[in-house]
Amino acid sequence: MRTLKTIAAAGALATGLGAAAEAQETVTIAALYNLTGGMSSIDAPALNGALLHAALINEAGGLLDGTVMLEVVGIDTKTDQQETATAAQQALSMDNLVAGIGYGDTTFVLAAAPAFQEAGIPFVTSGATHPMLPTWVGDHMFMTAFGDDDQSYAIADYAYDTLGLRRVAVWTDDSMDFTRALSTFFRERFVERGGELVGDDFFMMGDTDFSAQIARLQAIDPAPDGVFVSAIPGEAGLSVKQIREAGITYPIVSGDGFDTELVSTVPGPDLANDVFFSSHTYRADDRQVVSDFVAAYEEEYGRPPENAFSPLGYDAIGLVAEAIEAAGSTEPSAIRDALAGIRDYEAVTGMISYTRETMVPPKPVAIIEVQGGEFTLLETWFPDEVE
Amino acid sequence: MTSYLLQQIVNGLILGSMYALVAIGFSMIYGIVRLINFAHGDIAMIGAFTALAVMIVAGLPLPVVILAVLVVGAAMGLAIEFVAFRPLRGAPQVNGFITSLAVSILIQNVAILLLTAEPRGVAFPAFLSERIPGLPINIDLVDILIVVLAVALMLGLVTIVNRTRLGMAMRATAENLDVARLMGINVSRTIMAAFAIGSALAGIAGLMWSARYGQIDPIMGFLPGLKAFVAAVIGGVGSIPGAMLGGYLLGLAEVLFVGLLPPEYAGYRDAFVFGTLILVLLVLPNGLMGRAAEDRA
Amino acid sequence: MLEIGGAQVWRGQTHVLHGIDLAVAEGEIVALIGANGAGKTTVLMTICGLLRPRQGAVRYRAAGSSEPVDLARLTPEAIVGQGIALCPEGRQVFASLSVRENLMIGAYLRRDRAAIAADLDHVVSRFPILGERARQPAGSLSGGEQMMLAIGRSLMSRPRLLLLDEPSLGLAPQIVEAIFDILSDINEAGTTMLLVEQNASMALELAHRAYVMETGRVTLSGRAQDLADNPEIRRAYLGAA
Amino acid sequence: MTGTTRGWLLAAGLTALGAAAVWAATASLNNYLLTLIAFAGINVMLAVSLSLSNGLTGLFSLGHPAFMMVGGYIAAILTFPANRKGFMLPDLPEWLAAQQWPLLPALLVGGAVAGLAAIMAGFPVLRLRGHYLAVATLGLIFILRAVVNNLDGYTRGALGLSGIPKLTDLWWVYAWVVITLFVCWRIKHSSLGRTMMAMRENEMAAACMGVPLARTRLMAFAIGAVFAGIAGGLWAHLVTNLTPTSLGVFLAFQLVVMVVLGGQGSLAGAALAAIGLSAIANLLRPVEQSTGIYGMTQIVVALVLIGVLIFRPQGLFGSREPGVLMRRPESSAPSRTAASTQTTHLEQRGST
Repeated sequence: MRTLKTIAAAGALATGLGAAAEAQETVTIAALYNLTGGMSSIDAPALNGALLHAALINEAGGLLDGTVMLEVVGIDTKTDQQETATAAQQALSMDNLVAGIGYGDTTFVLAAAPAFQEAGIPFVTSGATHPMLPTWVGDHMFMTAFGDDDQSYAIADYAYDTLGLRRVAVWTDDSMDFTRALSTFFRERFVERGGELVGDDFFMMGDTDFSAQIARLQAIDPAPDGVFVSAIPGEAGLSVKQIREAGITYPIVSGDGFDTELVSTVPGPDLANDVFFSSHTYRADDRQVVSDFVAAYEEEYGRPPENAFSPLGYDAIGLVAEAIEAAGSTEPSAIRDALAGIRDYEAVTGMISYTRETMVPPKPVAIIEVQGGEFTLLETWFPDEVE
Repeated sequence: MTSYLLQQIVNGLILGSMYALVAIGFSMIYGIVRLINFAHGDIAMIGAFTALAVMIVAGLPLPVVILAVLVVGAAMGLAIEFVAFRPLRGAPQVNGFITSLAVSILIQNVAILLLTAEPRGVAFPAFLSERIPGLPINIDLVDILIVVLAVALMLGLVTIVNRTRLGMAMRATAENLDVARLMGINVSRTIMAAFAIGSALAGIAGLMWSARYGQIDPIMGFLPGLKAFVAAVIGGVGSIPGAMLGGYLLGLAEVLFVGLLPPEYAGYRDAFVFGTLILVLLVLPNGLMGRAAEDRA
Repeated sequence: MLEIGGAQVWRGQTHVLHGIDLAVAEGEIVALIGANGAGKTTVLMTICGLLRPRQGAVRYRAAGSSEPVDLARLTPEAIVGQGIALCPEGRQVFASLSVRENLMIGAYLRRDRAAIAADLDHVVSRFPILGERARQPAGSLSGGEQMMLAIGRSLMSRPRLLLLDEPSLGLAPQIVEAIFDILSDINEAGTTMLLVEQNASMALELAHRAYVMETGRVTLSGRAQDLADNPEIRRAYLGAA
Repeated sequence: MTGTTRGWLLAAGLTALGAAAVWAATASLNNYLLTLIAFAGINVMLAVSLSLSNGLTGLFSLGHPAFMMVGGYIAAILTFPANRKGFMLPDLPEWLAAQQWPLLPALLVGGAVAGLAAIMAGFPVLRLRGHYLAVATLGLIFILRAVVNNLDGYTRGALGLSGIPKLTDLWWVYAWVVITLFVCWRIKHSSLGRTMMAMRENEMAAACMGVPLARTRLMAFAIGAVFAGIAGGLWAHLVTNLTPTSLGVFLAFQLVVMVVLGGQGSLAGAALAAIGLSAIANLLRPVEQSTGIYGMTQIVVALVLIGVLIFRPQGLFGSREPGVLMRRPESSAPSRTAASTQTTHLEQRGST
């Protein structure tokens, strides 16, 4: 954290010194995240990723041939929607604001992004994945991640085709929109492919005890081939641990909520087996951008990225920077247009192009396997070509 | 179906053991100073992180871990009592309630600053998760240890409260603080003892939590704390046996609601739990084992 | 042994004692009589340290010491340690504790096990019913039995000065007789007493000296016998025509 | 007579002054500050209305967010654009789906339904006392959350209602703050208010004097809930997004904090505490952002709270209202007595 501050200060200093030589400006990107409260384990890593990327860009000389420096202002909205609405207005009152980024959860994006839309400032959500977001909010709303439909389809296809699962039970965190949407799309695709759903079960965010669901899972006769667990990182490791401890050995499949070390550390290497999930293409990926990102993150924070939300935060800044370069301007409207025109931006979490009518980027989806606590990239799934 | 039911009941008892340990502290402290200490759940969190530090980082064996958690929990309880609640004695009750909320927010946010909000996996020795062989249902060694340790601690507490001079002083103080002082009882010391014992038990509950679920984070104490408070109220706030009973009932109710309701209604679990709670209170307005309410908050 | 000088005491916002002067000598039974709300209980609470005078002093000479201590500076528990015990109004036994525990808690500050056991036997021999009911919760005793328990409990601290607040309140006349007889015995065994009573005739019969309080002030004092003969007292407190 | 006239003049003067301030604010301040002020105003409404039950009547309710949720969802469903209602909320009955109301009637209906909900919930729940009541009202939040979360077709479930028209502005908030303050003030200084305070001081004595306990309790609870419902409606049309977790336990705690900090039963105190707390939190915001120490705001607010309660245990104003606002010394006398008896009553069984 300290280094980041220094870099930011150095950037600001460079701005001040350079002002005499040529017109150099520092533009502000507001980063709205729940840094305290219930959502903080998802959002805090995303802000870390964002701050890191801005610092790296400034360190490398800024944007538009060194005339533009980035300043990312993180705003804590305390897992509280009133704070979110206030923070959005605070962000919009900032000088030199060019864009907003933020949030790993749709419901908070929906409390903040409409204000940006109204003010004509682009808002890039780093982690929210509801495929209707840009439709609901408007033309200033951009997504860094893929849509829940894509990631659910990817893992459903993999479960059906490669794992050969035919009868699957579905567990859903009933308290979150993200997890409910993920399950809905999974069910849809899995049945469409010819699979059978043999049980639906639910839990709530914050639950730690899945014994009742496990007992019900064990009571399904004949036993399913696998279980789809739609959870966020907080419950991912817990559910795997308890399912495996109960002696259930068939595959556990999920989406990017499982993209966390907790899936390995909570059950421990003996139990963290046969877990398959779809996620952003960065984990266990050997592309250069990925290894650079992971190395920089470890150097900065002294630990590997906590979960998929940190590279997504990193990429959200990347998208804004790319748009500034493409627009050749720091005008928010120009940046918005440039964002909409982004094609094949190589982000840490995969190629991003806004080609769909829904403005959900058709990103490749990584299928990751966990065996003995180790994460391996199995294959990369590409969404159906549209348009 | 019977083994299914049995499994649910066992699971409820394990969860209930942890609720009960936290609830006891609520009731002990309430019984003596008429204070609902909302920071109590956060002491469980501190217990869990103490376990992590002592066991994983320092690599010490389990008995040392348990001892360390007891000591740190008690010390936290004393510190909170000294800094936040002692200056408030004699003030309206609701002030204590608010102060304890403030302390809870303080602890959580300091913990987030120091430890980050990210949950951590805690790897306890693998033998703890060994399944007990030869049973029709699934029970791990750690589950047995949790229940046994919880019951042992509760028996120990009951012995302290019923058989020792300190326990007698605590009961007398809880019943009538002024007359207790007239007997020469040092009420301050009695209150400190209640905070220390209650907090040590909450710390152990946090340790158990991390041993069973293997994952801890700085705000993990809030929800179990809230539920343990509910458990203490069901039992009759102020009554130690009531808190134990309430803890087990709540643990069972939670697991059984999820286990016996059709999955479609699982989302209504909290509604059912709280609905039942309200019903229980309507029939027994002072909880299962509470005395007539003497105070208003 | 006890001397209160010019004590001004407030309870919350209310000024209750407007400068009280009162003394109790070693070996005496002193009665404090007066109507409801005259401030009698407040005097006892001030002695015990539950209330503190805003002005004035509460001096007490402990056993074997020549220097008096100011009780207003001590905590209630320290005052108990000085050898003062209060048997509170309405008995206030610990209802959920057993009879034996109630007695034992009276000896809370004492460490001399053998002597405590001896005193316990002594109290039980004085109140045999407490021995019979030793294991019962105190809340299950009758009013008279609870009064005996409360007196027994305060004796367990081996007080030199025993403060009694309305020991006759709510009890049947025969029981009051019995209790007052026992109080007289206890006094003869060497315990000084300050007795607050509404039942002025009983109190004046038992006491050596007495004070009469009205609205927070001492209005009369003297030998109990003289007061009992005082026509004004007779009319106001003894129900004589 | 003159006293009353003076009071009315003072009230009218203050209202006009406030209106001038609102006008000046809307003309000169940016949206951020306007939003802050609007939220502070909503919190004032909530704290003042909660002090009817928690402060004046001595009921310990944590249920305000539940009634906000009721009012907020009802109002939002009523104002929601009819053309989007059909596919977003498919289970709504035809006649309801076709409606698209302006804000005022929607707020009123929301408040009324919240009041009804409070009466229905209050019948059983208000028989409880102290912490038992606190837990039961806390339960109302969880019960309602579960219901809203699962009635997808009416509420859009966990996703929440988004795209609620942004109809709330500072004028709306100001008008409702004035109404709330006026109504609660009148209640406090009416026979109903005196009845409430009598109950708080000594329930049995109040019952002996013929106070209908159950009805008074229910009144305090329900009137508070009506304003909570309206405040919920204003909230929803300010944030433009309402989810089952938007209004929760933490808010309930915050509101109780405001009431206690203001002084139990002091309306002005509750209002000032509401404003003060938001002010502190938002003044610290830039510091937090420039240092990167997130969580500092909460830590500082918690410390301030502990400090205030230690050094001013009776809250900012006790049960009284600030002297300027009282019409005459005589008329303030009853409430002063109430304040003093309250201290004695609430005194914990003394330990020093």
